[in-house]
Amino acid sequence: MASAAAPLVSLEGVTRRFVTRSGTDVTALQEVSLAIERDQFVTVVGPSGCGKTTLLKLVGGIMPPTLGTVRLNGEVLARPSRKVGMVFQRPVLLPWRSVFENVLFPLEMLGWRTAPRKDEARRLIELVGLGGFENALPSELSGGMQQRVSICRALIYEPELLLMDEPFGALDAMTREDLSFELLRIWNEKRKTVMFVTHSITEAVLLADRVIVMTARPGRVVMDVPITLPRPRTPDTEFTAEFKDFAKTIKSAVYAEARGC
Amino acid sequence: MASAAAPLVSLEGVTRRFVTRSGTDVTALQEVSLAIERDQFVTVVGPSGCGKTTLLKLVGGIMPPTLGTVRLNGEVLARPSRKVGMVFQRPVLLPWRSVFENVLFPLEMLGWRTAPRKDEARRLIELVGLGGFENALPSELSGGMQQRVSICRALIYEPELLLMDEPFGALDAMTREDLSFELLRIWNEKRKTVMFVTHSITEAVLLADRVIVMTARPGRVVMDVPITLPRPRTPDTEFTAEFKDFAKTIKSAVYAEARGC
Amino acid sequence: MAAVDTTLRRTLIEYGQTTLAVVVLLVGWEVLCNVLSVPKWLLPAPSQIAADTWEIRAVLPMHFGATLAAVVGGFVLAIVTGIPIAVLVVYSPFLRRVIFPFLLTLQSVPKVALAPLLLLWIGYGLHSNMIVAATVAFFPIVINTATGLESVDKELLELTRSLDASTARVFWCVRLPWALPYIFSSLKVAITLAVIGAVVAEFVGSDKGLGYLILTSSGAMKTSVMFGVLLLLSLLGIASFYAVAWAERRLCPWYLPTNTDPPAI
Amino acid sequence: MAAVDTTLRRTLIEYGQTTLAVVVLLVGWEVLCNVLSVPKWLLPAPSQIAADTWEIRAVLPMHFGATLAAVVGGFVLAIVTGIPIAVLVVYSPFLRRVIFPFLLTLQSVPKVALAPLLLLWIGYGLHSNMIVAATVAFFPIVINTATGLESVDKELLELTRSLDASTARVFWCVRLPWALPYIFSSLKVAITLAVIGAVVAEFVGSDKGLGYLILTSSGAMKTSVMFGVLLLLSLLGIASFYAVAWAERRLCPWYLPTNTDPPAI
Amino acid sequence: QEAVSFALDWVVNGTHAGYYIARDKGFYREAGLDVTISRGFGSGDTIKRVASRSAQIGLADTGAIIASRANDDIPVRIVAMIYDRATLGLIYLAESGIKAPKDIEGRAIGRSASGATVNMFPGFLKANGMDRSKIREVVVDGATLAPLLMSGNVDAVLEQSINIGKFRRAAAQQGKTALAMSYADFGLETYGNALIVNPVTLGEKPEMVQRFVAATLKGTAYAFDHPDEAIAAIRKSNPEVDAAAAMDELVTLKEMDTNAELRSNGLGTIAIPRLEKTRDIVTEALSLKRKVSVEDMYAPGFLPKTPVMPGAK
Ligand SMILES: Nc1ncnc2c1ncn2[C@@H]1O[C@H](COP(=O)(O)OP(=O)(O)OP(=O)(O)O)[C@@H](O)[C@H]1O
Ligand SMILES: Nc1ncnc2c1ncn2[C@@H]1O[C@H](COP(=O)(O)OP(=O)(O)OP(=O)(O)O)[C@@H](O)[C@H]1O
Ligand SMILES: [Mg+2]
Ligand SMILES: [Mg+2]
Repeated sequence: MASAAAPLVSLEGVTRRFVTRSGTDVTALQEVSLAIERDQFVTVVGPSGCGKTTLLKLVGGIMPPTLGTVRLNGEVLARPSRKVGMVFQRPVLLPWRSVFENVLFPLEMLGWRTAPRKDEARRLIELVGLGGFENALPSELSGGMQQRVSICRALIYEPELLLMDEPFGALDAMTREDLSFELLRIWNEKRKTVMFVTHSITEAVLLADRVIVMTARPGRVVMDVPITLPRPRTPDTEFTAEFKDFAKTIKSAVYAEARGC
Repeated sequence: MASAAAPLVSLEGVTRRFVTRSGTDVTALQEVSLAIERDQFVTVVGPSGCGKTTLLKLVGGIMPPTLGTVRLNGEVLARPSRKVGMVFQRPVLLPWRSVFENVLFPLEMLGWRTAPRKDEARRLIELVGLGGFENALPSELSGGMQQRVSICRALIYEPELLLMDEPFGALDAMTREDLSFELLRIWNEKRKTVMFVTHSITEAVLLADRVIVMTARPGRVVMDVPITLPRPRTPDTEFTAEFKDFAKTIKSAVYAEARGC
Repeated sequence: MAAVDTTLRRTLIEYGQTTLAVVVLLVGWEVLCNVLSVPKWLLPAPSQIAADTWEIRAVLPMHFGATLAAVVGGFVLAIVTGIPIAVLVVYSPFLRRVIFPFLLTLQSVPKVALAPLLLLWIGYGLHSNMIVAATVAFFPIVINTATGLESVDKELLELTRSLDASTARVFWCVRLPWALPYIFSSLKVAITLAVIGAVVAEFVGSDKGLGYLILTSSGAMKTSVMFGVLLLLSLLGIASFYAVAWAERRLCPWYLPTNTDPPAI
Repeated sequence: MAAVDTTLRRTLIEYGQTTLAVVVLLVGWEVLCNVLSVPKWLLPAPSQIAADTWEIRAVLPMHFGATLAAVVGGFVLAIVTGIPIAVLVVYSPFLRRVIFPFLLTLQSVPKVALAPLLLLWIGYGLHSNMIVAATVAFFPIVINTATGLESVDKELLELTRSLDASTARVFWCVRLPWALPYIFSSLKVAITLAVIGAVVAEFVGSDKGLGYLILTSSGAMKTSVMFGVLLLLSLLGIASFYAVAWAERRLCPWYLPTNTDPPAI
Repeated sequence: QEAVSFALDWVVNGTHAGYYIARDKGFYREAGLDVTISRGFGSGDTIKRVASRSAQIGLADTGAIIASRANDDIPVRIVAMIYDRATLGLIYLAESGIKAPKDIEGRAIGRSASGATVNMFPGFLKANGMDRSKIREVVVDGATLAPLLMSGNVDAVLEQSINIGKFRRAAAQQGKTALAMSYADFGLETYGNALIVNPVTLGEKPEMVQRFVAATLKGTAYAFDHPDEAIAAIRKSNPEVDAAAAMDELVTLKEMDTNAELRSNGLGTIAIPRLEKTRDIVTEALSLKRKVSVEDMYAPGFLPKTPVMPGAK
């Protein structure tokens, strides 16, 4: 089934249900079919609790679908792939490791030597504005600082596919903007594929080749908008008329969906 | 010292330092002096890690200042006051309690009877869009849903002073907007004082009587802008020229501060 | 329906595996004893044990009941003393410094040596067996409960502090439930220690109970009966351990893994 | 400088309180014995104990050393068997079902009853005392380690899964450090149990060690010497407990409360 | 009926047949006594129970009594002797070739860490001119002595000869023969278990003690004559007692107590010179602090006026 022509990620009729302790069923995702091409930057927006995190975890292979199949490179995903990197919604850092050691953590998990990447780790920490905190423990950082550590952690091993779950959620507008463009630079330079969940419609449009809008529970894809804005994007892109059109379309879709539920 | 004329909250030359495990000192807040009048809606913005959370915890009385004094109603804060409610940056829910029980939790801690407030709890849960999830455990909720539970929890006992640390950080644009106006309504109706940390400059201006801009570490107040926009505010307020002026001023202050550090 | 079927099948398989393991061991033991013709007084074969133990079946229930009562009583006593001590130790650094050396003394002195003195002071009978069982069992409860009470999420405590909640309320609603995984972990250890404690007490000061039976049968060199009683004792241990595990599953499902095997530790 | 001074003063106060408590108890005991003229054979006074124990000072170091060796050896043995067993039990539901009944059997059978047989099979000497000490001490380690290994944050495990990390790496870098508060909690229990286990082994089959001394002195009706040895034993228990607590403080400061008293449990 | 609590030396066994038959046949009742028999936890513990009056009368080893009088001045007095000779000694297999004490040199023996048999061992060696350094000792729990001997790890064990029955049967299973060697036959002629009472009780209720001793001796004699009936009486209240083992123990006791001396003086009698000798042996073996005087350990005058003869036959 694997072929070079296959999309990098494809979901076919994927449904995911959860059984709660109280015994009721929650359908987080319902019959989602989706294909993501190599090198695409896809952003996902949708109301809180609509299944965005679930979607990312399914693609990351850390949670199996209840129905349907998830393919990576055309092959059914049986186990997580090392080519996929994930930024979780919560920082999930190891409390006993310093910032620096937390950033190097994935390398150890992959069984790679850490020495050659130490400079890169330091560079990333500097990049996200945590220079000087290399030796701090997670409990000594603010919420936004922890989140930045988890971003560095996903970037250190340069996965081909980056799954990012609201990575900039706890960051201030400026850091957020800086890191967004930094991410775009990395994506462009290293030719990666990115799936990016965000609640900011501006951010969604600004970064993406394609915005996926999801409905409230049970999560489905209601809109899939290719963003044809020219690249490279800059902070000024936001003020163009086309941008505003895209943003408006998506906003109305999100609002319609949410109000409808 | 207590007097009716005294501001509700006042900080006088407050400095807060942390000693890390590795032995270094981090100054989170440096010589912050600030007075907040009764019934004011104050928003706080500033770069990640600048001490916003620390500021709120100092006002909440759950952390003592290293230097300076914090006064509530003119009296030096020796212990937390029951008139203050806090929404933490993380949801901090009790994992063994259902959504409903988590919302009622503060009442139990205060030693109040829960029965008379049960309907109110249900109403609040409905209000934040969690109807149907009353019996779910926190681990069965998405990040944004957990955050909404923690908002209900702060509202249930109607504290006079609400300290909210990025309460809408993990919410989608629409839910966020809805809840913002809901909060304004409650504030207006019940005459409360609110200190609200956010990373969204739009949100900061839209909600506030006054926006406080903080510098990067060590946190200081660099700008204190009274927002003279007329009340009640609506979603359309955002599109007025005055609003844009305010937003611009604050944005430039935040950006200047951040870039400078 | 299918779900129920699967659950049932899974349960059967699980218990089947356990049973199979026990049966394999027993058969292997029997065969080994016969093949090597191990003398009966060194290691009797299971068949021998069963036959000889069967002969005293009339008195077994009485002895078993006595031990069971001491185990349950001692276990309960260990809980109602151990948890409050842990609370004192956690809330008062002063008490911690004062109490700990004594707790440690009580704990490191072997109960076999202490029990005769204890019995001389408090007398003989079920109550003293319970007390000895409790002394043996309570230390893990103190340590684990204290560790658990201290492991509470810092921000959760800050939340309660922001509400200016009383220490008692925070204890009951936050600290204690938070410590439950630690507490139950120690209760599983404590229940088996209570079994040991009860038997030790019966060794040194009782005229009934499984411990007394072990003593008399070993004294009369009835090794097979002694083994039979030891096996009965381990049955008691296993059953009470699983009873605690079951209680944990009922009382605090929230922290236990969901999708794994039900009869987890 | 001021900080150092304060720390020093605080430490002095803390140890002062502990010492004071012990002294108060000893003095109270002495006075009580004299005032009520409690017969020496029922409860000897501390002065009596000290005097009579002093007489055998020549042989004490040798016996103390023997017990210490058995305690340390047994403790180490309990760790190197207990933790791997916990790992097996956590990673393999099948092994859990098969191993647990046997573990529980081993645990619920009193070692005092089992030790004679064990010694008969494995021979007498330091090694067998260590093994008995380890059998007594290892169960809490198994239970707590298993609970700890299973309590790992679910999303942290998802993170490692997303990296397709090997089970071994996840174990060493995530699960084991995560379980450390549980493990150390059990080690504090285990070290005191190792003391008990070593003494029990010396009771049933040894010609040196503090356990042997207790038996001979009680056999020769020297109650005060027996008490002296029991006190020595509890000193050993206290010292080894605090050694473990100290190791915890050195090895994993991250989960221990910072601003509270240093000599926490 | 006067209530009397009586503490044995150890768990119930065949040597206790006399008390159970006395209770069962109503000898105690006839004497106006309602006797509660409770198991013991070793002689030392029984002595303390009697001393603290949690038991009124007890059964304990004479050596232990002397030691507790000398060391700690524990208040107890002997009123009647039950074991005319201490049963302390060795048990060995005939196949080992041991014939005399000297044969033990150069061999391994098993013993427990403490107890009367162990305490007296040095005295036994000395009396027979033996060298302890030539003997390899294996220290084990009392319960392990038999398996240790049978498994051939040692050639002899220090064990009371009263327990020979069990050893004999275990040895027979392997086609071997177990034999006993008593210290008493080789220079250490000491007394064994005795009935003890607290001197305060003696002062308050001398009558009761007298009646108890008389009824007890009567029961003992009856048990010697009717061993089956006596064992049945034990098993009535203590079904866990093994009949065969108990019979062995009772028979051994009977053999010990039916010697010429007791046949003429009656059961329970104490010869002062022998008591003194016992005291001397014990004092030396345990290196006691002082030599206890006879009146310090023995309260005469509580034996029945008409001696009870051991066995009618
Ligand atoms: N372990 C679970 N057990 C039960 N229900 C769950 C579980 N995990 C998620 N859910 C449910 O699945 C739905 C989708 O959750 P998900 O975390 O994917 O939402 P989300 O889109 O990421 O929301 P947010 O924007 O708030 O993070 C939610 O309604 C949630 O209640
Ligand atoms: N317990 C602690 N130990 C050491 N340093 C701390 C501790 N808590 C906070 N800090 C430091 O104090 C500074 C301010 O932290 P704070 O949480 O107040 O930031 P913040 O403004 O809320 O940031 P964010 O927007 O990321 O939440 C940070 O640099 C952080 O490293
Ligand atoms: Mg999510
Ligand atoms: Mg913050």
